[in-house]
Order: sequence, then structure tokens, then C-alpha cells
Amino acid sequence: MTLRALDRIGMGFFLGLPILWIVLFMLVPYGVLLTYSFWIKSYPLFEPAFQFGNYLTLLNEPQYLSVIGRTLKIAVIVSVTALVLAYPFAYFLVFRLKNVTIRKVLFFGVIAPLWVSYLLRAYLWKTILGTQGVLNSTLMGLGIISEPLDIFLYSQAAMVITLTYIFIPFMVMPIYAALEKIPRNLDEASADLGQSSWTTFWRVTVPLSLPGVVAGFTLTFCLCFGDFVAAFLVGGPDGLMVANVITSQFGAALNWPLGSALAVVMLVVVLAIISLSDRFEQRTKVQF
Amino acid sequence: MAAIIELDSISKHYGPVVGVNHVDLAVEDGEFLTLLGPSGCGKSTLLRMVGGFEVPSAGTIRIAGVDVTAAPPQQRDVNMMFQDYALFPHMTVGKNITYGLERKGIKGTAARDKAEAALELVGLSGMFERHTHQLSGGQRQRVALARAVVREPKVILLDEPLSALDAKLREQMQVELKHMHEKLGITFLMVTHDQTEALVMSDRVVVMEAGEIAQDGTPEDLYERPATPYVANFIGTTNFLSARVVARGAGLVTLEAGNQELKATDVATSDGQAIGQIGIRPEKMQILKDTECRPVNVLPGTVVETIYQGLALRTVVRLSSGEEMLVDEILRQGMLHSDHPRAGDPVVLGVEPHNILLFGAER
Amino acid sequence: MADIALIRSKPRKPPLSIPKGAADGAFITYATLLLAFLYMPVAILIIFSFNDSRVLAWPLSGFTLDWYRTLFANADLLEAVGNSFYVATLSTALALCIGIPAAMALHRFVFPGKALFRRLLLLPIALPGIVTGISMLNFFNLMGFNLSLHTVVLGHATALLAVVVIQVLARLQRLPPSLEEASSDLGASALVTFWYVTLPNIKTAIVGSGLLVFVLSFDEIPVTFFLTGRDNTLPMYIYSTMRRGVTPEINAVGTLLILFSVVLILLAAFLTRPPGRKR
Amino acid sequence: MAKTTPLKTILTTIFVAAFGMPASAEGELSLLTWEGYADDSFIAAFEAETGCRVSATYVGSGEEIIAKMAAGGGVYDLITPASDITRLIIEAGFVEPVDISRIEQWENIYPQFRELDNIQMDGEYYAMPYTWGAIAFMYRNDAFETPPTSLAALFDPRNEGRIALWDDKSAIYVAARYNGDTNIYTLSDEQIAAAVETLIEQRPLVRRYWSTAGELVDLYVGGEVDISNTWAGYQSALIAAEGIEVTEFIPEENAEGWMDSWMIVDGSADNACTYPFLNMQLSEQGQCGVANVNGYSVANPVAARNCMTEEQFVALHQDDPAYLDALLMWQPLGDRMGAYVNAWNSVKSQ
Repeated sequence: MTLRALDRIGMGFFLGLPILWIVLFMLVPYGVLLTYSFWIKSYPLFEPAFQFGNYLTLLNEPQYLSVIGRTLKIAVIVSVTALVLAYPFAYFLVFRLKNVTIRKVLFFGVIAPLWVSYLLRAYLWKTILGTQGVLNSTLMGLGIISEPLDIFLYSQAAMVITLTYIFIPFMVMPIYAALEKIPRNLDEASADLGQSSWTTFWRVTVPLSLPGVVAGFTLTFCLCFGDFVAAFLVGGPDGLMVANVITSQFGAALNWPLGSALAVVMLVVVLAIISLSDRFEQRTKVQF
Repeated sequence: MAAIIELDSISKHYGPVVGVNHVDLAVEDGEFLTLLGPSGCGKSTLLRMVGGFEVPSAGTIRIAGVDVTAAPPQQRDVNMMFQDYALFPHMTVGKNITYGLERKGIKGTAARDKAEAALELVGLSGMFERHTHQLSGGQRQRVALARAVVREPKVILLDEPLSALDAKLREQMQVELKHMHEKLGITFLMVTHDQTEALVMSDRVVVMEAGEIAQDGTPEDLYERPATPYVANFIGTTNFLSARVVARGAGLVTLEAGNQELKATDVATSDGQAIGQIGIRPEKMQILKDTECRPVNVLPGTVVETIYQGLALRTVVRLSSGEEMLVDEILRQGMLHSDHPRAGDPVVLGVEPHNILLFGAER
Repeated sequence: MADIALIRSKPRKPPLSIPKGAADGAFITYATLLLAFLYMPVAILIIFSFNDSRVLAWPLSGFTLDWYRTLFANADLLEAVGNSFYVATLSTALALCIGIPAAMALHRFVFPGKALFRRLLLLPIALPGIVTGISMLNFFNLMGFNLSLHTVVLGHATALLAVVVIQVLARLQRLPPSLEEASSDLGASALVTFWYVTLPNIKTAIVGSGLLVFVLSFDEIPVTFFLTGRDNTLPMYIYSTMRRGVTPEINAVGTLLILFSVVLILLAAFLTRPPGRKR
Repeated sequence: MAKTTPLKTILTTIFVAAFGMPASAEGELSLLTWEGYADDSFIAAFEAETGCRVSATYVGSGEEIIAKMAAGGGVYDLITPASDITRLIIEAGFVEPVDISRIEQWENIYPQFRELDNIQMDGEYYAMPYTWGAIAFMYRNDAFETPPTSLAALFDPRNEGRIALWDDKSAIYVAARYNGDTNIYTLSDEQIAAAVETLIEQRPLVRRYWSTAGELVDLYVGGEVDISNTWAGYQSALIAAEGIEVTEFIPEENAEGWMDSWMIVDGSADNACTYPFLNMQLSEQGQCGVANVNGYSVANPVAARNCMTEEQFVALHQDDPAYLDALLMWQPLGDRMGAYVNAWNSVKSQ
């Protein structure tokens, strides 16, 4: 396409600031992060160097791989749980609710908790899951258990519940948007062709909503992967996540180079997940 | 009359795809010219290049003698009525209309007076303060027109202006737009894929095919003397028969079509192309009754079916050569279509030599 | 052929058919449960903010407004709230100033590296805040900048830029291209078109994303954790008091924040009404 | 830390307005410290007297102080690291010497602290000792028929799910002592590995690794745990205030001791408020102030004698140098610190 001179000026106007910003506050910092990851820890702080020791440490010491593995595991469980919880809800809103106002209100109802402090929402689960917490006292009050159970709090399960709770809105939003885009007549056409609503759901609705599912899953997974508050608040002795290890390298261990290397690993994992989901989304994308 | 728009060998490529291919066209000042063609024929691209929304890959565009090939839309003395009208949803009707005036430096009451006048012109007096979403489809269309004419451009471009309206309203607006054109005396350059629209409204129609001009003429020219089967097929309905010249002379050409001999009025084709195909409009044939005097050409056949169309009766006739012909007959008062031949009846079709269209060999 | 058709139409399990009414009932129950799951903690927060024990345990011991009183007497906490407002306001302004032109560029122009540009812009939304925080910390450290609320603002703007870009771009793509064309056709320059036609039509997306950025920035922890100097934002204050144990005072703050959110949500709903539909 | 590059010059020019903030404005004092160390109960009077405005940022661990310093600590004037990291902070060049001639009660400080190697370098003092205490152990009275006296209680399967341990490298010290290694600050790699082994075995018994004072309080008050280690004097008081009876004890395997001192961040000695503040903190006003708020023992027994009740004086062991000497005072780990921290992380990771 030929660009007119005026368009070129306009393009400079619109592109200049964003590009400057990206370079200054993303590319350069990522570059610095990468640079630091090759530095070396040296008492009392650290020194510039170029060596792969930090990455070798991450590979050789089992603790790092096991933390990364655990973090991936929790992120997957949370994303799947959030998906299972969010999908029927979004489906109900879009396909079963006739009243548009109620639909909008309920949709807003699900994403509104985003506006309540993240930290507080996470913290509240401690109150609920604790030995003398709301859950235990309710169960005891109902006579289901006689002694308070301590299995709820300070465990990976507690982290999964808390993280799922926090990230559900991120799952509902894209799925809702994807479902809303599906033309109603497809649904009707399928019913017209004699398919049961169950078949219609699996053969028409689900495939067409996949881009939303992928988007929600990716976002939830990535945010979960980098979380460090859940472990801090409700995690048990086996609740350490990658982000907590990074934080500790920048704090207690005072090993910025190793922490940077871990952050680079996290960056790479997230980039990989994003491009994977991009590719998947391209394949599942349908134009209406 | 002087040319207000001159397109000189305009081409537009999208990568390897050719959208418009070396088009030369001159639009006379004051005329209503329509670019007609199916979607993808390049007519809209051509219009958008005149409007300045796309830049030609090659060629020059002159408006009122000034080369505007590279000028952006805001520097051209033309205004467009968009297919979706493109009324600014966040502005009132009045604001929409004065928007273009303000860009010209006309503001305040001067702008308002002009806008009110334009609204009156399109029959929407008193709608100045309305919001655009409160308007009906026809009203939006009028506002779009008012917004374009209020700037007193040299040319108004209309991109499928009636496609968003329902059939009834469309017919009414066709006439209105035509009257508006006469009243304003501004050049209208319209794009449409609707042949009726083109025939009804235009002084001149340019039929486009695959990025090139297929034929350029008055509506009557195009209908009565289509240059190619493409045009004949696109404008109106045509029965095609492949044919071979047997003899030629005395203003008549004798052809063999199927196993029939037909005589047609000869038309000297400029390129001397051999005739390979003939076309006959369905309404230019008749089903002969015994009492009638026989025309020059007769084609025997069998009725396949009859289709009642209200205004006319369409009869599908299979010729002895196996080809099917459509025949349209106006149902005049007293004529009952039940009297006509039914499926299976043998019939004879008659056609006069001047009603046979001659075309080159099929490509 | 007939055989194939037969094989294909082999009798299937009868399709699961639930009476429509029962299915709807199940859906409604489910939706109610999910909403209860989402709002129960919030309700507990509000209830505990009036509980007169320091301990967050069931059952409640008594009603008090003390926590609201101590809240308004707590200078550090009020200062943190002020800092959060300062940071959120500035980062929202920055994110909008950068994000709107970026979305315009993505929408309007074809340029080399556009795919990369787009991906980089959207990266921080999925990137854990800790990576953004750490890379910027390393960078500022290398540059010898002092950490302050301003470095936090830069971090937030970078991390939340994508929110603006996504929402504004989506709106731009829904906007008929003919609107901008009509404007230039009517004699407007690119800038005038942007100001009088494009901007008003993406206004609701701007307001919506701006409010979201504000809220997310107000609530941000990981980036702030690494980039703040001696000043605390509210979440950082809460985070640091958690070291001592959260008092119901924090619940009171949370309750007030929810109230504030409700106001913001209503404001958002009010400001993002469909254009022109004033009644 | 890095060489000047053209990019740096450009960026510095651009951002100097926004980020070239001086440490503190005239008459302001910015602290990076523990909560309670600048409590209004005794700071307000100082502010009124001197006109100096004191603002404090609170940290959760000593390492956080180092992290903040490493991340550009120029915005603070005074910090209060514990005795195990003072040396590192000195060697990293974050602080400047304390002019002890301007500290009025310097001579009243416990000689054990004053002469501590960790706070000196090249004949200069870099820290002013302030408070001290033990990492004691604590149990819930109603949970034990026979009061525990040994670390063994923390490793006893009978207490499964009722144990809390401080989420800190201190856990390594605890496990090493339980293993019988008393040289907890100079552990060999093998000893550390053995400690890790012990802690991993113990992990299923642990309810929670607590990281903050308040958290431990909540754990007791919420009925989650019965036994843990604790910052002596501080958390037990908070728990008692909630009506739960706990007892602090020094186990047979002994306990760690710590000492916090004030250090002057590089470039802040010129702040006119610095020395008046230090002198206030070492006076009766500051010493009893912090003892009352945090329940810690203080570094100036002379001041303590004057402002404490006899009961409090005894309870805080201000009269008992032997108690202090018996504690395993935190030592700088030097370049071994990484080994300790990683060992502790590996326990939590596996």
C-alpha cells in the first residue's frame, strides 16, 4: 500500500510514543534482566560477568526444577478448575437467560470482584478455611463434622481454591465474549437439523467458543504461574511457588543474578505459552 | 460539456491481484453516471480512488482539470454518500451536516442556515436537533445526502446508496435521487450492482467487468445494444444461442443456430469479429398463434412450463435443438394466462431480425 | 453406497434429553452457587469490619465501629491511600496517553514489525507482574535512579498499557471505517478526524479501560513490591501490616474500598452509556 | 555499579527531575526499620522537641533491608539491621561510620555489643546498638501436660500439624542444634545437608512456616498451632492479650540471640536530625519506648534501669549479663549466607 506523506506523519505521531515506551521500559529492562542473569553472585553483592552458572544452578539443583514443576502443576489445576466453573456460567448467561438486563447484571456480578483488592480477597480465604474459620464452624454447626478439620488451610488445596477464586473473572470474560459472538441461528440451525441440544452444544457451541476458552486459559495460567501472594497467605510447608523463590533471591538470598535467571525462565515459559495459545487460537478462529 | 472527472489509465493492484486495470473514463459536468457491475468488478475501488480513499497504483485522476491523484480526500472537491451512510453517531443531524461546513471555515449561524437549507432540500426540515439513531433508514439516507451536498462539491459520489433500504423505499428513493440530481445540477457518480437502479437513475452507465470497462453508454444503448454477452446478461435477461454465419448482405445476416436458419439485422462490428453467438431478449419474442401473420424468423419447440409473474407470463420453451428459451409476454387486460399453451404443448416462437443481438464467439 | 449410509446412520445412544425446565433450574442453582462463592468472602470482609475482636474467627463477638474510627486516625494508612490515588491517577493517565495512539497505530497502519509491536504491547497483561517489576528494578538500579512512587507509576503504566490497547483496539475495530473516511471526505485533516470523530466514538472504551487501569493500579502488588521506594501504596501497606497481623481496621478499609468500587462501577456505567442515548 | 554509558547520560537527563530526589528534605528523617522502632508513643515527643519529621518504612526481614539498600537505598537516612548482616552492609558500602563522640551514652551500652566485631571496620564504628533478644520457643499452656524443654518437641510426631517454624534461614540453625551441631554459624556443607535432611523429615509435622509476627499470633489465636519458635517478648505478649496462655522457653539446645542497631545510610550523616535522633533512641525515652512497645530487651542498661520497673527490668534480663552471654548471638555468615538460604529454600521446594 502506498502511504501518503500525511499518513506517514500520522503514523509517526501515533507510533512514536508507544515505540519509545516499549523500547525504554520493556526491551531495555528485559535486556538488563537478561544481562543480570549472566552476572555472578559475589560477596557482599554481585559482579558483572558473563557465565551460565546461574542457569546451570537452576538445572542442577533439584529444588528449582521441582518448584517450577509444582508451580506449573498448580497453574494447570487452577486454570482447569476455573474453566470448569466459568464455562457453564457463561453458557447460562448467553444461551439460557432471555432477559438482557439480568444477563448484563450477572456478568457484571462475576467480574466486579476484580475491583476488590486482590490481597484482601486472598487474605479472606484464610479466614474462611482456618481451623476455627467459617467453613469449619459451618460444617460443625451442621453436624457434618465433630472436630474442626485442619486440611483446608495451609495446603496446596487452599492455594488452588484461593487462586481459582481470584482468577475466575479472567476466565469468564473471554468465554462470555466468545459465546456472545456465536450467531443464534447456528444454534437454531443445528436444532433444526434434528440434533439434540447436547449434541449441538458439543458440536457447535464448544468449537466456536474455543478461542475464548484459550484466551481465558492462557491468561489464568500465566497470572497463576507468576503469583506469589497465595503461597504467602494460605500456602502450607509445601506451597512454595517460583515467584516466591524469585522474591527470596532478590531479598533474603541477595542473589539478584540467580533471581534474574529465574525471572528469565519465567519470561520464556510465559512467552512459550502465549505463542502456543496464539497458534491454537489462529487454528480455531472462525469468521462470522 | 466539459469533463469534470478524468481518469487516465487508472490501475489498482493489491499485490498480484488486479482490482482495476487501465481504466480511462471522463465524467461530464452535470451528468449522472453510474458504474455498474457485480461485486468484485472494481467499480467501488474506482469510486474510492476518485474520492481519495485509495491511491491508484498507476494512472492519473483529474478533477476539474486539477491532478488529484495523490491528494487526500479532504483536499478534493468531491463528497461521498457512503453505503452505510457513515453518519456520525455521536452528533445530531445538524452537527453532522455542519461538520463539513466547519472544516471549510463556515461556522455559527451561517453554517446553521446552510444546513437547514440542505435539510429542507432533502425534505427533512426541522430535524436539525434530532439524534441520528432516531432516524429511519430513508431519513438517514437523506441526511447523508444533505451532508454531502451542503459543501457544494463539484461531484457527489454515491456508493451503493440504496442498498440498505427495503425494496419499496428503494424504488421511491431512486426517483427522488434522480430529481435531486436535476435540481442541484451537480455531477453524480454512483456505484451499484443493481441494474434497475442504474437504468432508472443514470444519464450514462458504465458496465464494468473484472476491473475493466465492458461498455459505456446510455441506459437505452446498454439494453438495446449490449456490446457483449456479459453486458446483455448482466442487464436484463437474455436467451443465448450459439450461431454460425451462413450468408451476409443487404443489411441482413443469415445465421444457423441449432438446426434453424435465422435472419438478423446486421451490425457492423468494428473489430470485424466473427459472429459466434446470438442473444434474444425474452420479451422480444412471441408465441405465435395460428391467426397471426408469421414474422421473418420462427423457432418451433415445446412448452416446458409456464411461470406466472403478475405483470407478465414467462414461458419456458425447449427448442427442437434441445436449448431452452424464456419468453415473456405482458398480460394485458382480458388476457388470461390460463388460455396459454400448457406444458407439453407444441408452440412456435417468432422473432424479428432487429431483435436478434449479434455477439462474437464465446470466449 | 447404501451400505455406507447404513453404517453411518448406525443407531446412536439416544441423545441426553433433559427437560428444558429442569435444565434451567440446574443452571440457575449453579449460577447462584457460583455467585455465592464469589461474594461470600466479600460479605465476610464487610461483616468482620464491624466485629469487635481483633481475631478473624467465627463466631462474631460483637458489633463495633471502632475499626472505622482507628482507620481515620491512622496517618500511615491514610497516607498510603493517598499514595495509591496518586500512583493510580498518574499511571492511568500515562497508560491512556501511550495506549490510545498505540491502538490507533495497530488499527490504522501497516508497517514492518507490526506483529512484534502488537505482541510486545500485549505481553505485560499475561506476564507476571514480578517479571515486569524485576526487570524494571534491574534497569533503574543500573541507571542509578532512586526508587519512588514515580518508578512505581512507570511500572504500572507499562504493566497495564495492554488493558487500554486491547479495549480501545476492539472498539476501533468495531467502528465502521466509513466514519473516518466520511470525516476526511468532509474536509477534515487526520488530526481533526481523530479529535472530532474517532475519539468521541471510542470514548466509552477509553473511560472503561481507564477505570480498569485505575483500579488495577490501585490494587497492584508485585510491580509495586519491587519498584517502590520509601512510600507505601495501600496494598503494600496492607501487605506489610500482614506481617504484624491484619486488624479489622484493614477489613474496614476493604469495606470502604468496595464502597468506592461500587461508586466507580456506577460511574463507569454512567459514562459508558451508548452514545447519544440520553434520556 | 555500572559504567557511564551515553544511554545512561541521556536517560539521567530525562528523568532527573522525577527521580533525582534527595534522601530527605531539610528537617526530615526517613527510616527503614522494624515496626515499633519508631512508634508514635516516643517519637511524637522527639518530633515536637526538635522539629524533625520522622517517617518510617517497615520491613519484614533483615534481608529486606539489604534488598532495599541494593535497590537504591539512597532514599533512607537510617536503617536497623540485625547483627548478622551489619558486616555485609558495611562491606557493601551502604553506610557510613557513626561518630561515637557524638553519641552521648555510647559508654553505657553493653560492652559485648559495643565491642562487637560485626559493627566495626578499619577502626571505625558503623552501628549504634539498640535492642536485643532471643529467638526463643513458645508453647500453648493448655496443649502440654508436661511442659516441653527441648527442641525435640518440634520434631515429635505426636505434635503433628500443631507446629509452626519461622520461615527464615534460622530454621537451619534450629535443625543443626537439634542434630547436635552447636557451631550453627559456621556449619560445614555436610552439617547443612544433615539439617536439611532433618527439616524435610519434620515438614509433614509442620502446620505452617510463619513469616511475620502477626501471622504467628494469628496461628495461636486461631487455634492452628501449639508450639513454635518466637521473637521473645513480642508475640507472646500479643497472644496473651488475646486471652491465650503461652509460655516462652529457652530449650536445652539453647537459642539464638539477636541485636539490632542503628546505621547511618551513606550520605545522611549531614542530616541535622540524625544524631539527635540516635541520641534520643539510646536515651531512656527511646530505650523504654521500644521495650514497652515491642517487649524487647535494650542495649543501654543504664537507661533501662532508670525508666523500667524492677519487674520489667528483670523480665527483660537487663540485670543478667550471663543470659545474654549464653545466647548464640547471630553472626555474619559472609559468603556462606547463600548456602544457608538455599538450604532453607530447598527444604520448602521439595
